[in-house]
Amino acid sequence: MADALFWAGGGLAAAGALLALIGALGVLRFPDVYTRIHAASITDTGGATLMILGLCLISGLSLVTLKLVLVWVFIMLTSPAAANALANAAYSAGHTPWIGSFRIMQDNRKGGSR
Amino acid sequence: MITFEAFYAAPPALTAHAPALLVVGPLIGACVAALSPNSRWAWMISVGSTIFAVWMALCLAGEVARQGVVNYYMGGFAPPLGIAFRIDALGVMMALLVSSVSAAAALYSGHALDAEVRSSKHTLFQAGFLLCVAGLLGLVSTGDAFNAFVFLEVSSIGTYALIAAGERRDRRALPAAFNYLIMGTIGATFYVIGVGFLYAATGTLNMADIAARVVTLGDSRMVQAGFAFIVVGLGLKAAMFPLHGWLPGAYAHAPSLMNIFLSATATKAALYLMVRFLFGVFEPGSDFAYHFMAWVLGPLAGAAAVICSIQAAFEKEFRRVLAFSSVAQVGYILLGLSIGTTAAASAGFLHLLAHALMKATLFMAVGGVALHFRGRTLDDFAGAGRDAPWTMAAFATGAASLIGIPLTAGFLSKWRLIEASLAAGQIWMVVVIAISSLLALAYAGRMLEAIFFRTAAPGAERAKEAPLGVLVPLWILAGFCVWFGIDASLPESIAIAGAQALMGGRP
Amino acid sequence: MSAVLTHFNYVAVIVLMMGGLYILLSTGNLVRRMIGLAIFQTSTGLFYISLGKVSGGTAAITLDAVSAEGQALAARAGAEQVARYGVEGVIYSNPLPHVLILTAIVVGVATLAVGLAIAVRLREAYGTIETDEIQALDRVLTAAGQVEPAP
Amino acid sequence: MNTGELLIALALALPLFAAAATYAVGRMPDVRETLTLVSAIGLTIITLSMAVRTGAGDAPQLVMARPLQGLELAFRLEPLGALFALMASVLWGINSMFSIGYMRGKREPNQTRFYVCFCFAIFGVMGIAMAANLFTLFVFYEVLTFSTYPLVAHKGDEPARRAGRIYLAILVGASVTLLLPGIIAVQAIAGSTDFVEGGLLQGKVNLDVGGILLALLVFGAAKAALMPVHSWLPTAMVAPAPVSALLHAVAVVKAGVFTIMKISAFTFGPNLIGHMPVAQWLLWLAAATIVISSLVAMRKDDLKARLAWSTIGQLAYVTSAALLPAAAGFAAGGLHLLAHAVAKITLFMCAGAIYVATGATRVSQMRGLGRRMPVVFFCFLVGALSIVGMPPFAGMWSKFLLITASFGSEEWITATAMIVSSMLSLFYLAPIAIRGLLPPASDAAPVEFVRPGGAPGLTVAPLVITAIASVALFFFADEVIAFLVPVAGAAP
Amino acid sequence: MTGYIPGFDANLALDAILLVMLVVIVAAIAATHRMLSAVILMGLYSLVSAVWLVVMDAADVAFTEAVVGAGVSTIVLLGAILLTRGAAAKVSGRRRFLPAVLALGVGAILIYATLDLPDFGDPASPANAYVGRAYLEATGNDMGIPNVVTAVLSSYRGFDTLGETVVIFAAAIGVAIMLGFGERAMADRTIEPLAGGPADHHVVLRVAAKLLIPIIALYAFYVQFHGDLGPGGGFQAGVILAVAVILHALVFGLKDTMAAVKPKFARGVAALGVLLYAGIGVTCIVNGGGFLDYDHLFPRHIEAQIPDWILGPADPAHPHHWGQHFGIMAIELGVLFTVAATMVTIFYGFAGRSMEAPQPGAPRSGAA
Repeated sequence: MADALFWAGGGLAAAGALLALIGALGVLRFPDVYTRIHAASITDTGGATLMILGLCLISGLSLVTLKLVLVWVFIMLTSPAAANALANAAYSAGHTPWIGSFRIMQDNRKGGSR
Repeated sequence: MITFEAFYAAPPALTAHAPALLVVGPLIGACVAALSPNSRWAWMISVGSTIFAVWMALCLAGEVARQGVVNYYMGGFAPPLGIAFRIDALGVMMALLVSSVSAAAALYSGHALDAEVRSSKHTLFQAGFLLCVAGLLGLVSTGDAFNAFVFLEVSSIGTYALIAAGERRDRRALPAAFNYLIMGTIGATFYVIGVGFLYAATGTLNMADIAARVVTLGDSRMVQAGFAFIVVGLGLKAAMFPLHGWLPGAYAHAPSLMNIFLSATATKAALYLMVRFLFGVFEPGSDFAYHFMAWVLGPLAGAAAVICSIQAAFEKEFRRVLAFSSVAQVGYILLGLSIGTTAAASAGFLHLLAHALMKATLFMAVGGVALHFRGRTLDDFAGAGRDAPWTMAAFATGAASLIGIPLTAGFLSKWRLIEASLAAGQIWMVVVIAISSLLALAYAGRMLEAIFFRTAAPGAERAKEAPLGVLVPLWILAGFCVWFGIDASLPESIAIAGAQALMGGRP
Repeated sequence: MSAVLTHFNYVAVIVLMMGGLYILLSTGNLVRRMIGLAIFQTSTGLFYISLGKVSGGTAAITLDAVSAEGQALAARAGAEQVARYGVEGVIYSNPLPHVLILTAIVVGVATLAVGLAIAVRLREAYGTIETDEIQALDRVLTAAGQVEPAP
Repeated sequence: MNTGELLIALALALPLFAAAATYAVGRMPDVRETLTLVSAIGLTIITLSMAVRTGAGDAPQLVMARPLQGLELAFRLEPLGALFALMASVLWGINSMFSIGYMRGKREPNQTRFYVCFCFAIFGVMGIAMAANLFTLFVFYEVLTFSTYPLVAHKGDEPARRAGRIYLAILVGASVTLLLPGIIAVQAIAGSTDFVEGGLLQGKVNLDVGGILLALLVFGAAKAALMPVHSWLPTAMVAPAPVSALLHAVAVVKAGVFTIMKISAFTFGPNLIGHMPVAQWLLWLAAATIVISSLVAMRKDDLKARLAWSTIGQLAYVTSAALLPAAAGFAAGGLHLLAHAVAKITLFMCAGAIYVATGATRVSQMRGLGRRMPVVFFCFLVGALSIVGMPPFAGMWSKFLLITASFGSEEWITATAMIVSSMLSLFYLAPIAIRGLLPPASDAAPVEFVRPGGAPGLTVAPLVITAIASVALFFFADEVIAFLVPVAGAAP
Repeated sequence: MTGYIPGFDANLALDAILLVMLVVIVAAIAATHRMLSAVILMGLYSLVSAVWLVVMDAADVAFTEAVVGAGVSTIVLLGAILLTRGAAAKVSGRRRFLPAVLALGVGAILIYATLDLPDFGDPASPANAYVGRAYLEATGNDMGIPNVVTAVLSSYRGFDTLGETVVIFAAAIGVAIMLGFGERAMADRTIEPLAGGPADHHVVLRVAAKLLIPIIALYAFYVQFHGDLGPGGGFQAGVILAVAVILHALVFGLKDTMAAVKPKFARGVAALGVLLYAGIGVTCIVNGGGFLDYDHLFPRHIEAQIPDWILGPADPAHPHHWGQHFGIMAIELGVLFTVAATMVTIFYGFAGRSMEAPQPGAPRSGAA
């Protein structure tokens, strides 16, 4: 039983880590600031959720699990808010989103990759 | 042996805790000063707590005279578990020096701050000053290598900002302070690395314990590296030649309160710690330490005494001249210590005391005039002797001591240094001291010539006599310069006791 | 070979220290210098921590040797090691370097704050934070015999 | 505190008190100058009674302070010192009188500083004269150096400040690099620096070490202006005439040769000196100094410069006397110290009086001037002849005794040098006075008085007194020699 | 080698990977030309080293490094590059050689000396076997708290920690002397302070912040009072508490924050914290012990009357544990006060500084 939980938890955590890795790839490869924020934030929350879930499985029902849940709540609060703030700031600074742009893509690339 | 029975009037309970109270007094003073409502209160607290520190230092002197070495265990834990203060005659010497100079500087600061620092920051400034004092006092009393680092930083962090506060008069204080911060922090970090190696080799941080264990290690690279890093690190802090680049700017552009305090105490406290390591932790009898002293420390000290004096002779600004001269004078002290005999060490310490006294006098005189006078260069001070005779006469007294004119403290300490070098057969040191004295004559002479023998350019800003609140501490210091030039038995007995404590009965 | 393995940590930490020192010395930009200084200080702390690591040990928070965690640790370290180096059945890492480095980190952040504050004032007084430009400005003014208080 | 101690303390305290009081009343010139004169008279009384006590064989002592372990700031009177102190205090009074006339005549600025520094210089001289050990002597030697620096740089313009710098650089340079290490070495070897009858180092050093020490100490006492450490003296000529008089006659150079005499008699002792090759070399150097300086003096047109070079030569006489292994020579040295002081101060005061009256400084300007200032030029002649060594003036006896002593100890070179230099000095000093008294050259207009009424009376009176003293000393030379015998007697 | 064999250890592999990452980050900082990148990398460096510290069993240090290095240091650095922008970013090509030689030289000496060091992880090395071990053995008896690091920090080497607190206080004073404490921002309405005013399109942020700030503050107190049992203590808690205030300022504007937590109040609290710490020490003296000797924190007759419900019944074998417990708690509180107040003061100093217009013609990048 404990072994199974351990492996299941490990698998979830590994999946979370993979997600985070993909997110990092997205941050590097996506065309403009908004898409990059998107990649970062969605994998951040998703990956973290998976990892915490995995860790909960490993640690069983204890005080540690409660703490993990609290950490999760915290991440769910901060990470989206931070992504929102970033996007807000980028918008205020005058970056035009790539998708909604009427200009040619080159311009946006320049704007986005500053 | 010194006896301070005459001053010694504290209840025994207080005396027993004097080592802790010596440091904690100014510390609490700093907090209260930061909380105090206005400048005047802060000043009174500053004066009060520095005088309290002097009292505690005197109590300690009495204790040391009675017991030889005072050990005080912080938190009641004996080393190596706990942090212990270990104060011997040398520590008392430094504690007396730091506390009394700080008291003089604090007295002086009542007027000086008004002219130099925005009034909204006076309370903070006094608090910072008291923190520096507490840091240095802790540094000279602690027996724990890491605790020494903490106190080194307590004093340094305050010092950086207080030096930078000189910006109000001269913006060059800012780059100078920044440079000092970088160099000082590198020095402190080197020290930490050195202590780390010693810790790795011995497993303890108590200096006496390290000393006991280093002996058993023999020729260990860890110990050698620890030694090297500690010496370089503290050398940076003590502005040991050629690591002195930060000092002239930092001292020259700081507010005058810090000028006085730093030039008289700060580098010397770092020097003291280095000496504690050289003689107390690494046996000077060991080959490595011996070669280091004979072939590195001595020649560097000699070079400092000559080269920095030359630099001082070519400087145009008053405070910078004095700052370079400080490096050169530290060279004298190190010369004495590098000889490695008790007599030479006591000569070095005597010079240390004399130098502290005269530099405090000089900087206080310059600062006192500068309260209402923006002059900085030799040309600006032309004719100042006529405009501010009392202040400048005190300056001349200090300068005479710097040169080593008889009947001043500087002469007797140089006498002792030459005597010790001759006794050790180090003729080259005599030559170095003589040449450097001549150079001192050159740079101090230039200043005196400008002050007393030139007339102010027409239309130039004229110096004004310092206010009475400055003149009184100034003339007390100048008076000591002369008194210790006629009868130096008091400082000498302190210096000899310190040297004996350091060398532990070696010749 | 074994020396490389057993001293890898120290060497890596020394490389970090020297990286910090290099950043500090090679730039004239005051803020960058502070970054270099911070790395230099921090990595010194890492050196201490490396000294205090005990293999098979755990953080110095007292455990019950019979608890599950204690058992797991003991199993990993081996009975002989535990008997030899354990305290009441558990091997701990050395707490002393941790304490020292806690202090050092605090000192580091204090230095950083004061240094940056001075750098900010420098920018206001000189309009630049490049060492060369500051020196050049000072040289010109000093040659002219003038002195400027900071704004 | 017995009378002897009290006298010593008073001799030191009085100049200091005078300095303070002079500063305090600096705004009232009349009070200030009266004060100076009164102090000088008081000091003369004190030194006179000291001389009387010493003459009676008393040797009062006073330990002022013990600055460091093994060091004493101590004083002890002996005849040579008492003579020096007496001479200095008398000449201080005379010179002060002259100064008042000169300074007022020239309307010099910073007069208060001038008088205060003068007092300090006398304080230094008193200390040197009464020092009981080399340490004390050095202390006051430097006091003298630094207190005279403001006097040399008195004018405050660039040449004066430059002269002051050279003055300090050479005097302090020599004393710090040579004299001080020498003294400390003596302390290290002998355990003290006390002046001991017969020589402190007697039997404690070998001839090599002793030789090095002697060279250090003799060259270190650069005030004695033995070549090659003489160049400060001509440079210091930019100073006002009273200062030159002080430097040459009363205080500075005399302190230098006095130091050498003390070192020779009490630190090394005649026995040691007599056997040291270095002493021999130094004698030759002194002989060279005597001749060269006379030759240079002949070529100088500036009156004060000529006098300065003459002083260098005359001092070398005393240095020779100190190094001669003959007792008679030593006493003669003491006498020469005195005789030269009196004569030289006369000459300098004459130069000053001429300068105040006419502004003339060069010898070539002075032809015929004596007709208008007969008293001054006559006194100049007296001084000049005393220096040359003509009877009936004081210089005659000292030179005679010195030359005899040189022959007696078979120092042919020294003797020859002294004779040659005496003749040379006749050529460079006497003509000044004689040409001054001759009618002016027909082609050149004589120098006019820049000051109506010529030299002030207060500048003329002192030089008359010293001229008379030069004559008087001729008749009392024996007493002086007898007074010095206890010191000289220590010499073989 | 003393019977210790370095076998394969997951921790060891992690250790190596993290160290290599650190080296890469430092190299990147050295190579980057942009200040902002350097600062962000610096934060990353702290974060990675915090992870490494956990691997090294230094939980307390890791915690501190995370909150200080990645948190406060980064904020201060960001403030600094903002305030110095327009003046940055000129990377001078000169002086590469000498610093490199110097760094390599020092490094070579260090490595030379390092070869004599005991093996990494050796439990029998002097460092680990002597005093370090003594603390582990003695803490239970002397103090009776599980976290040995806290015990050493607050009691055995409590004097060091006093010094540390004073250093922080000194930094507060230093920054306040240099930059003031935001009085310009408070006084001058025309200057827009660094932290910005409330902006209407930041609704999400404000809502999130409103939720977060109490949680953060609560968490700070958890860290504070849990320090005896687990990682944490006054220092970490202080920084976290300060972060709550800083967050408030960032989201709701500096002026509102300054109205709530007055600069003068912050300064006073910083001083009070040190006073509390030193006062505890002096109290111990007054009650007959040494400085900071918590065994004598209470006079004996009072100690006997402390009710059981506070800390449980007294252990008759170690009656002094109470003094130690209370002492540690009190000085940690002092640390909390000083650290939190100092961090807020430093933030006010930087944030309240009016931004100067970049000089015309000055190179403008780095902070862009």
